[in-house]
Amino acid sequence: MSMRLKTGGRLVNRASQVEFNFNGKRLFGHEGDMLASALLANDQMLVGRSFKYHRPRGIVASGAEEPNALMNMGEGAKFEPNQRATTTELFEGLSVGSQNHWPSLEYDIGAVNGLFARFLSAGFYYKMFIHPRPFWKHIYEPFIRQSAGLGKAPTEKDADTYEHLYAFYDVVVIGGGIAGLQAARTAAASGASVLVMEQTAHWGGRAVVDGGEIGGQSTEDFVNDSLEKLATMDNVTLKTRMMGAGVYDHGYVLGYERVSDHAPKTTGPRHRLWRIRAGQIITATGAIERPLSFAGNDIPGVMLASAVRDYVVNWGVAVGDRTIVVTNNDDAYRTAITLKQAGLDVPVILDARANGAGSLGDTAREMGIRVEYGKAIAKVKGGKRVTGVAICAQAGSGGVLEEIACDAVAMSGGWSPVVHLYSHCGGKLNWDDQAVMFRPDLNRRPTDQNGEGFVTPAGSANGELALSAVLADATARAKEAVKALGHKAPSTRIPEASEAGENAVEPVWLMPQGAGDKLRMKTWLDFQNDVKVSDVQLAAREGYESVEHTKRYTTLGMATDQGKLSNINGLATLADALNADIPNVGTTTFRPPYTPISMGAIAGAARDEVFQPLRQTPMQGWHDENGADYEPVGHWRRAYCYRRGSETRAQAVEREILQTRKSLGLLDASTLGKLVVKGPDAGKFLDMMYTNMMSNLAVGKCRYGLMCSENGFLMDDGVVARIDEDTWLCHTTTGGADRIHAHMEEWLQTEWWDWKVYVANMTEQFAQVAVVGPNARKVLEKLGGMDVSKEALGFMQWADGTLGGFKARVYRISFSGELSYEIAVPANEGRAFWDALLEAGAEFDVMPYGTEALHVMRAEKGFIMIGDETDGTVIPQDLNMQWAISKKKEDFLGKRAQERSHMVSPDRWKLVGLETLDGSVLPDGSYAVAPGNNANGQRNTQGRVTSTYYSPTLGRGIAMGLVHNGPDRMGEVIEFNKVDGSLVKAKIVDQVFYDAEGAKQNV
Amino acid sequence: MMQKGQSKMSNIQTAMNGARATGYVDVSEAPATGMITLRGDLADAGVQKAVKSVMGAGVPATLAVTDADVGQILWMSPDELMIVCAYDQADQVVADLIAALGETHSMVVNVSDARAVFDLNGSATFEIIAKLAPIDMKSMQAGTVRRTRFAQIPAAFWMTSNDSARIICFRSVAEYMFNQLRNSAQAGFEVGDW
Amino acid sequence: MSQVGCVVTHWIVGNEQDKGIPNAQSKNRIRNHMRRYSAFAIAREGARYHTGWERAWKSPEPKKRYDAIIVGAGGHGLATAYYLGKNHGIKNVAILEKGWLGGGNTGRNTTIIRSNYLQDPSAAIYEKARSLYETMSQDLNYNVMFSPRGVMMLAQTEHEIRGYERTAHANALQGVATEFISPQRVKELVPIINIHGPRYPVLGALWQPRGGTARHDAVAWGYARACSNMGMDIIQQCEVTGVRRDGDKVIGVDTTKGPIDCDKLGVVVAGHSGVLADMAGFRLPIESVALQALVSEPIKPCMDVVVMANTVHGYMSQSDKGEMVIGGGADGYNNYTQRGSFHHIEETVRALVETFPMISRLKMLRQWGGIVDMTGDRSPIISKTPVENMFINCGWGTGGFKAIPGSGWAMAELMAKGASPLADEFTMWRFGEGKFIDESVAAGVAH
Amino acid sequence: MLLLECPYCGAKCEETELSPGGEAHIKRYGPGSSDQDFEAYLFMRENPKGVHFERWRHVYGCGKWFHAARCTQSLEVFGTYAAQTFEPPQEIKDKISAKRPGWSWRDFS
Repeated sequence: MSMRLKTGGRLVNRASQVEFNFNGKRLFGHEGDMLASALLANDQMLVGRSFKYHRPRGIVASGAEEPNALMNMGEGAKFEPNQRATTTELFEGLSVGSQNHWPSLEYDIGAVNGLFARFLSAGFYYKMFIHPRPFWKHIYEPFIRQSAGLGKAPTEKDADTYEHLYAFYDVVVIGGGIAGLQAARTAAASGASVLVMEQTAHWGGRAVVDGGEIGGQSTEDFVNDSLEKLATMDNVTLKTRMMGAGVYDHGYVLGYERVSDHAPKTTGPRHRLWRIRAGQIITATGAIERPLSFAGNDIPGVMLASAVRDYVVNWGVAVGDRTIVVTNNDDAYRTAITLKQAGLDVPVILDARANGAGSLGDTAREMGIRVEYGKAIAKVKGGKRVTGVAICAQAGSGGVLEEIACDAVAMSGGWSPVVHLYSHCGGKLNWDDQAVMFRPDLNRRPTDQNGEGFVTPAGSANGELALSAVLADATARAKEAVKALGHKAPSTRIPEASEAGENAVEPVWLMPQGAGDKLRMKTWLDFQNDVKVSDVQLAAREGYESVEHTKRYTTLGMATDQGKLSNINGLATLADALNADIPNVGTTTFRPPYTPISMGAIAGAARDEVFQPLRQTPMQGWHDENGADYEPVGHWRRAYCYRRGSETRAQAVEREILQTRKSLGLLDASTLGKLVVKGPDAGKFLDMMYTNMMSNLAVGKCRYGLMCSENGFLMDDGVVARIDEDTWLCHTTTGGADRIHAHMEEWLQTEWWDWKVYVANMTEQFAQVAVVGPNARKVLEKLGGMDVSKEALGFMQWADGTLGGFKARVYRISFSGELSYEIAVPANEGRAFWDALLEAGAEFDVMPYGTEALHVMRAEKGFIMIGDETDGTVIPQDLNMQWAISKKKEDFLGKRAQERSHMVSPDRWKLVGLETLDGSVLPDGSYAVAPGNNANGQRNTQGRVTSTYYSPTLGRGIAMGLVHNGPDRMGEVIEFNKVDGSLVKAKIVDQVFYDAEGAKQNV
Repeated sequence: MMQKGQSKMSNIQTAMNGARATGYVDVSEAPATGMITLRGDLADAGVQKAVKSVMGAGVPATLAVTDADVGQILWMSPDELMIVCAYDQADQVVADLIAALGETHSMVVNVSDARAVFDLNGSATFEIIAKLAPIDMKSMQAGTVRRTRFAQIPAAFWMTSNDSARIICFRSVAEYMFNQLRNSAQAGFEVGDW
Repeated sequence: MSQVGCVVTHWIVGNEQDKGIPNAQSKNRIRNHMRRYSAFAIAREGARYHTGWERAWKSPEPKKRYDAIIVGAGGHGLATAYYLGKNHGIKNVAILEKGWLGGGNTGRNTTIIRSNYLQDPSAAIYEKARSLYETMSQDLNYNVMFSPRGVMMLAQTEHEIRGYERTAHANALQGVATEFISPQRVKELVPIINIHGPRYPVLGALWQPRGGTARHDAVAWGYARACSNMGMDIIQQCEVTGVRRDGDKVIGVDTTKGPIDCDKLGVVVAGHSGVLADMAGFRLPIESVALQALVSEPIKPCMDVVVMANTVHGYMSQSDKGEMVIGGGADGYNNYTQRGSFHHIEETVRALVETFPMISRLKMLRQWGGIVDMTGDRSPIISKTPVENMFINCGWGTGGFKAIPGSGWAMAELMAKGASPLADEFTMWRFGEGKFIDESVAAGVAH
Repeated sequence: MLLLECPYCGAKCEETELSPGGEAHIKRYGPGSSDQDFEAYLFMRENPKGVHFERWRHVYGCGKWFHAARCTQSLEVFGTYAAQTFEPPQEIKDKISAKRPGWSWRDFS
């Protein structure tokens, strides 16, 4: 059984007691515990169920590579699935539950899958459930989905907050083990700014557990000494609980700081995502131990040898009383020695190598540990925990030589450098036959914006496993990095290290070497996704030979650990099955993040009120207070209408329209774009921008203009005013202000850069109000200050002056067909001006109106709306707006495009008005049907509705639409479709439904 | 460009009404501030002379802020300056600049109302900006102006001292800017040593 | 490589024996040779440790000449070959692949299948594709796990409502079953959604109940197996290095495995289309950019449909494994790295956290990129080319996976007959004529 | 996440401060041009796998358009330069030649 030892545990405070909860059980640990160590201390060997067969799963590792110990953690708005017990620090009140089982962890119905395991091989789903067809969607798939999925889905909105930080460093060192610290010391000595990040809460990495001496000090003292020195340097930043999540192009690194996961009650963000720009990145990310492939290697109690050691040394926890060590390298002997020193029993070390270990082997034997060379595990015995091991010769097919009872197995299949971050941006690897690992090829590192390598692995991450080699490599790599940045490499001395002499690792990809079908079907590669040696072999046999094919066919390495333990073993198994070399099989692509990072951290602070910028006009406060029913328009939010009491939207819109047409309406038009275009060439420039002529517009006058893209399509419209000899003011649509400003700058800067024109976006300098209706002039005269009479300010003219003491620019333009003034005042005075208008307009029952009333009134008047009558495929000619296309101009944007064959086709649909015969409102987006079907069996069409409204003014439905030869078919009745399949008859009419003579506006 | 005339101060309302928030850095909206955009070739002698004559200080170097007799001059682009001055001075400065520039191809407009201005005060001012803008704040010097992105909106800022900064953004997004700054500066959200 | 080599030798011998055998018999022989996938077969193989499964597709060396060569063994290329054989009896076909089959965008997308397109030509080809997906598992005897769970596109502005109502009306005439549904119905179908978002409340959705997802790799593998079983040669690790012409007519290709002759050449290489066109001496209106996607860690089923939120730019579905599959944005610059810029991931996740607040506490497991080929109107090209007997199928941009069977069907018909009603509007000459197929109906935001 | 130096203000810009603008050095064809020239002007693109010349705008900064010489395969940036020019500066072409001997892009090499 696993338990807390009487002594030991360098990270735990034995004087403390921390209560936590696992599957409803009250358990206790210490400060400094990880959830995993605390569970083991409470003899909780079984911690979850696997993905496919629901096999019992125990803790395998002690760090980020853990595939099994995933928990549902917390509750409600703080619930989180798939929390890794090995990277979760214990805190008071922590509450977790194990995953993927029903009804309970101990008795899981899903484990029935295991009985059929021999049928559920790789590719099973592709070959099964094909017939009958509806069964997949309704029966098979729901069942498969229900049994997959691991953790529970959160149900509530996240109660925590997150934020981002931009940081810039010359050198970013990822990993706070001795390689990272030594690299940081070296780099910092050059004067470069250095960030060192460590994903755990503790510095030192493996070395402090593994021992050895550096410069006469213990590794722990060396680490502390290094930290002290680094802490005194101004150019060094040290961060724990921060993981290098991803390396992206041009030196971009994501640092995932888990600020308060370990102390969830503190104020502040839960996670902070650092977006770092680094000159050079040193990945001192260490190495991960590989499991060995033998039958029963997934039974709880079988663990990585290094993890077994970590639990003893760091947390004073023993995984078992009797631990058998099985290995193909010397490092695992350290585990045996550690266990023995802790007073635990190690019945045997099974070393698959014929020649065994170096000096560590001698030490082990001197301590009385039995050591067997050339031996292997034939099979681990046990169900929910290990009960014993059957031993065989590695060279054979698994004939059992001996069975030994034990409650834990510590396995080591060698070490794989953590090359993920090095590889994210394309760093290449070489297979090292001697070291039996993929290691970075320093000649093919990822390259940056200068074409130079910018990610450098150091220490174990670079394939150097021995203490002295790690320190030498870290020093050398850091010197190279600072030199690449133009710093002088410091003369950092490489500290001398002493370590045990080790014999070489030997490749052992299957144990025993000649294991038959039966054993291979019980030999796991991917513990979480239940991929076995036999699955990879089957994939190869079926032609899924590419490593990507095998991965996807078997799901090897696709679990939440992304193959940290399984990938190399899987590759080797595939290579063996294909009779190919490992390097020829290659690796799958390493993708960010290194371990999963929260969506909350990625989104950062952007939620609720700061999800996106919300643009507000100076009058927004009034809208808020007066029942505005908003609609989003770009990042603005405009009042669709102002509802009073229990009014519906439609009733409010009707009231607003009728009162405006009868007396007086007000519209907050501040969102309309206002671009000032000035310079000696401004007229020439605007003649290119607009389809109309703008250079000949008289000072003091306004003209409606159309803008097309170079592709010929309408992109914006608005009223242009000539301010003075070389200045024009161009109004754009609400969405157009920034877009058209950018459009103008683009042409000025990149095509006509010798033209003397400046453009300024003055949109937000002014609050703009449309004062609309028969009493519009009266209310302005009441405010007083300038002459707004027909004679002084005719239709399509503008003037500067003051109104009610506000300095104002007044445009006599109309989008409603009524007498109308648009008045611009400085934005800071916008609210006061709006209030003044309301006060002066009270006697006329002034009616603020929203965008829908605006839309209906313009449609009654037959005016087009960009985005309704246009959709990016419509040209001015389609809208019968030839009058707005200058014939005199040789060129304007879109002119050449409009000469193309399809643009001049007589078959284009053209704008008309539409009236249903029964007065109803045509459906939005309806199409006019034509006889017959096309070659693809689709109903032929001859037009479509572009705008359709109920007109309160006319008391009936009105619409505009594009119809084939429409203007030539006035009076004809055509049919429009409804989604229910029925048709509505509508007559083609003139698009101007209201005051065609313009009597209302020209007063 | 608009007719000159004095506004009633009671009518003037900045975007955030002078909102303030106190966290580990203080955030406040500045009172109405004069801001003028000048477009013109900054390398042109005529432009340089006009600026000097009206402002009492020359065209700043690239990305620089200079103090002038009537306020500050901010480099915005090779053909754009922003002049920051008292709110009620802006129309006069615009008129003076237009007069001084004469026939030189240029544009001068009063944009005081189109912008919102925020001040940050506190030793961690740089950190608040680093949470929002992709700028190397550790090497940001007083006297340098940057136009950049604050979260999802454009803005310009400069360090007014080692412990304070001034930020200008569009008026319509003032509340978004204020909320972002306030959230970033909440007590408990300190990054710590970095 | 002895195990593989053995199979290859066996197949080549078999192929030579084909000579002179009438077509029908040969077909029978191949049919008989093919071991069908079924529950029975699984049971039989399970009993003998799965030692009897054959290769899903063969791995031959190229012949000297084929009636047709398809360049590109992605979904679209394999589907083209499959329908050349199945619909038009053209089975002397090679499919050349410079990497591994299905290794491009077929295996990198978010697997959404829908046909609720606005324009007639798009609706026709995507609906053809969707209907072929319905029966694909049975047609190919390979479970591609087509799951018609329904696809909804959220309307979050008034403008979007009008756009989707227009699409619904168009779909009604195109024979595509869609409807515009209420916010309440959205909430019923997607309990985890927040329809009352303060910024962009859900105002409704365009709902296509027979849209869904499929297992992307399986589509490529299923077609590959079926093509191989028809006697076609899928030649992987074979890069085309030149297009050989006799005057204006194509006569073959040069490859890293030597020259190969053909009567007809179909180029179906997505992001690399420009490179192939360049070899043949013409240009394409194509730009290649990186498009990104990501998945969360797997969780128990919580969302049974596909949701696309275009106003905030994000879409999400849940895979059968339980991962939330999320589509991200495309870079605006030319890129061949299969890596995109991180800010697109951030923008997408931000949008989805707002729409589905519960995903904030899920974790991103993996992000990746694919190179997509974008045309001037963002619609594909399925077309003859300036080179006689050379055909091109490309420009699927961000929407290729859903089109695979329809695209293959149309391309095969075009190659076999010289015209296809499904393909005719997608010619590469439409840009010069100004005859665009533009699905982005929103030119600008309304006043 | 690209990092490009704006040639106008000298700022090293994060990609999110910029907006990409497609291929550079495209000649405009207006009224009177042939169908083929006009089609090529609007739609035909080099789209190379390798050295490319492209447009960017420092949209969150000084607002200026500039050009970048960049490899689409390695994302190496050979240089940025002002947009008001018909071809890349010799200095940048030389730099590319040193790193990618034999390169060509449209008429440039």
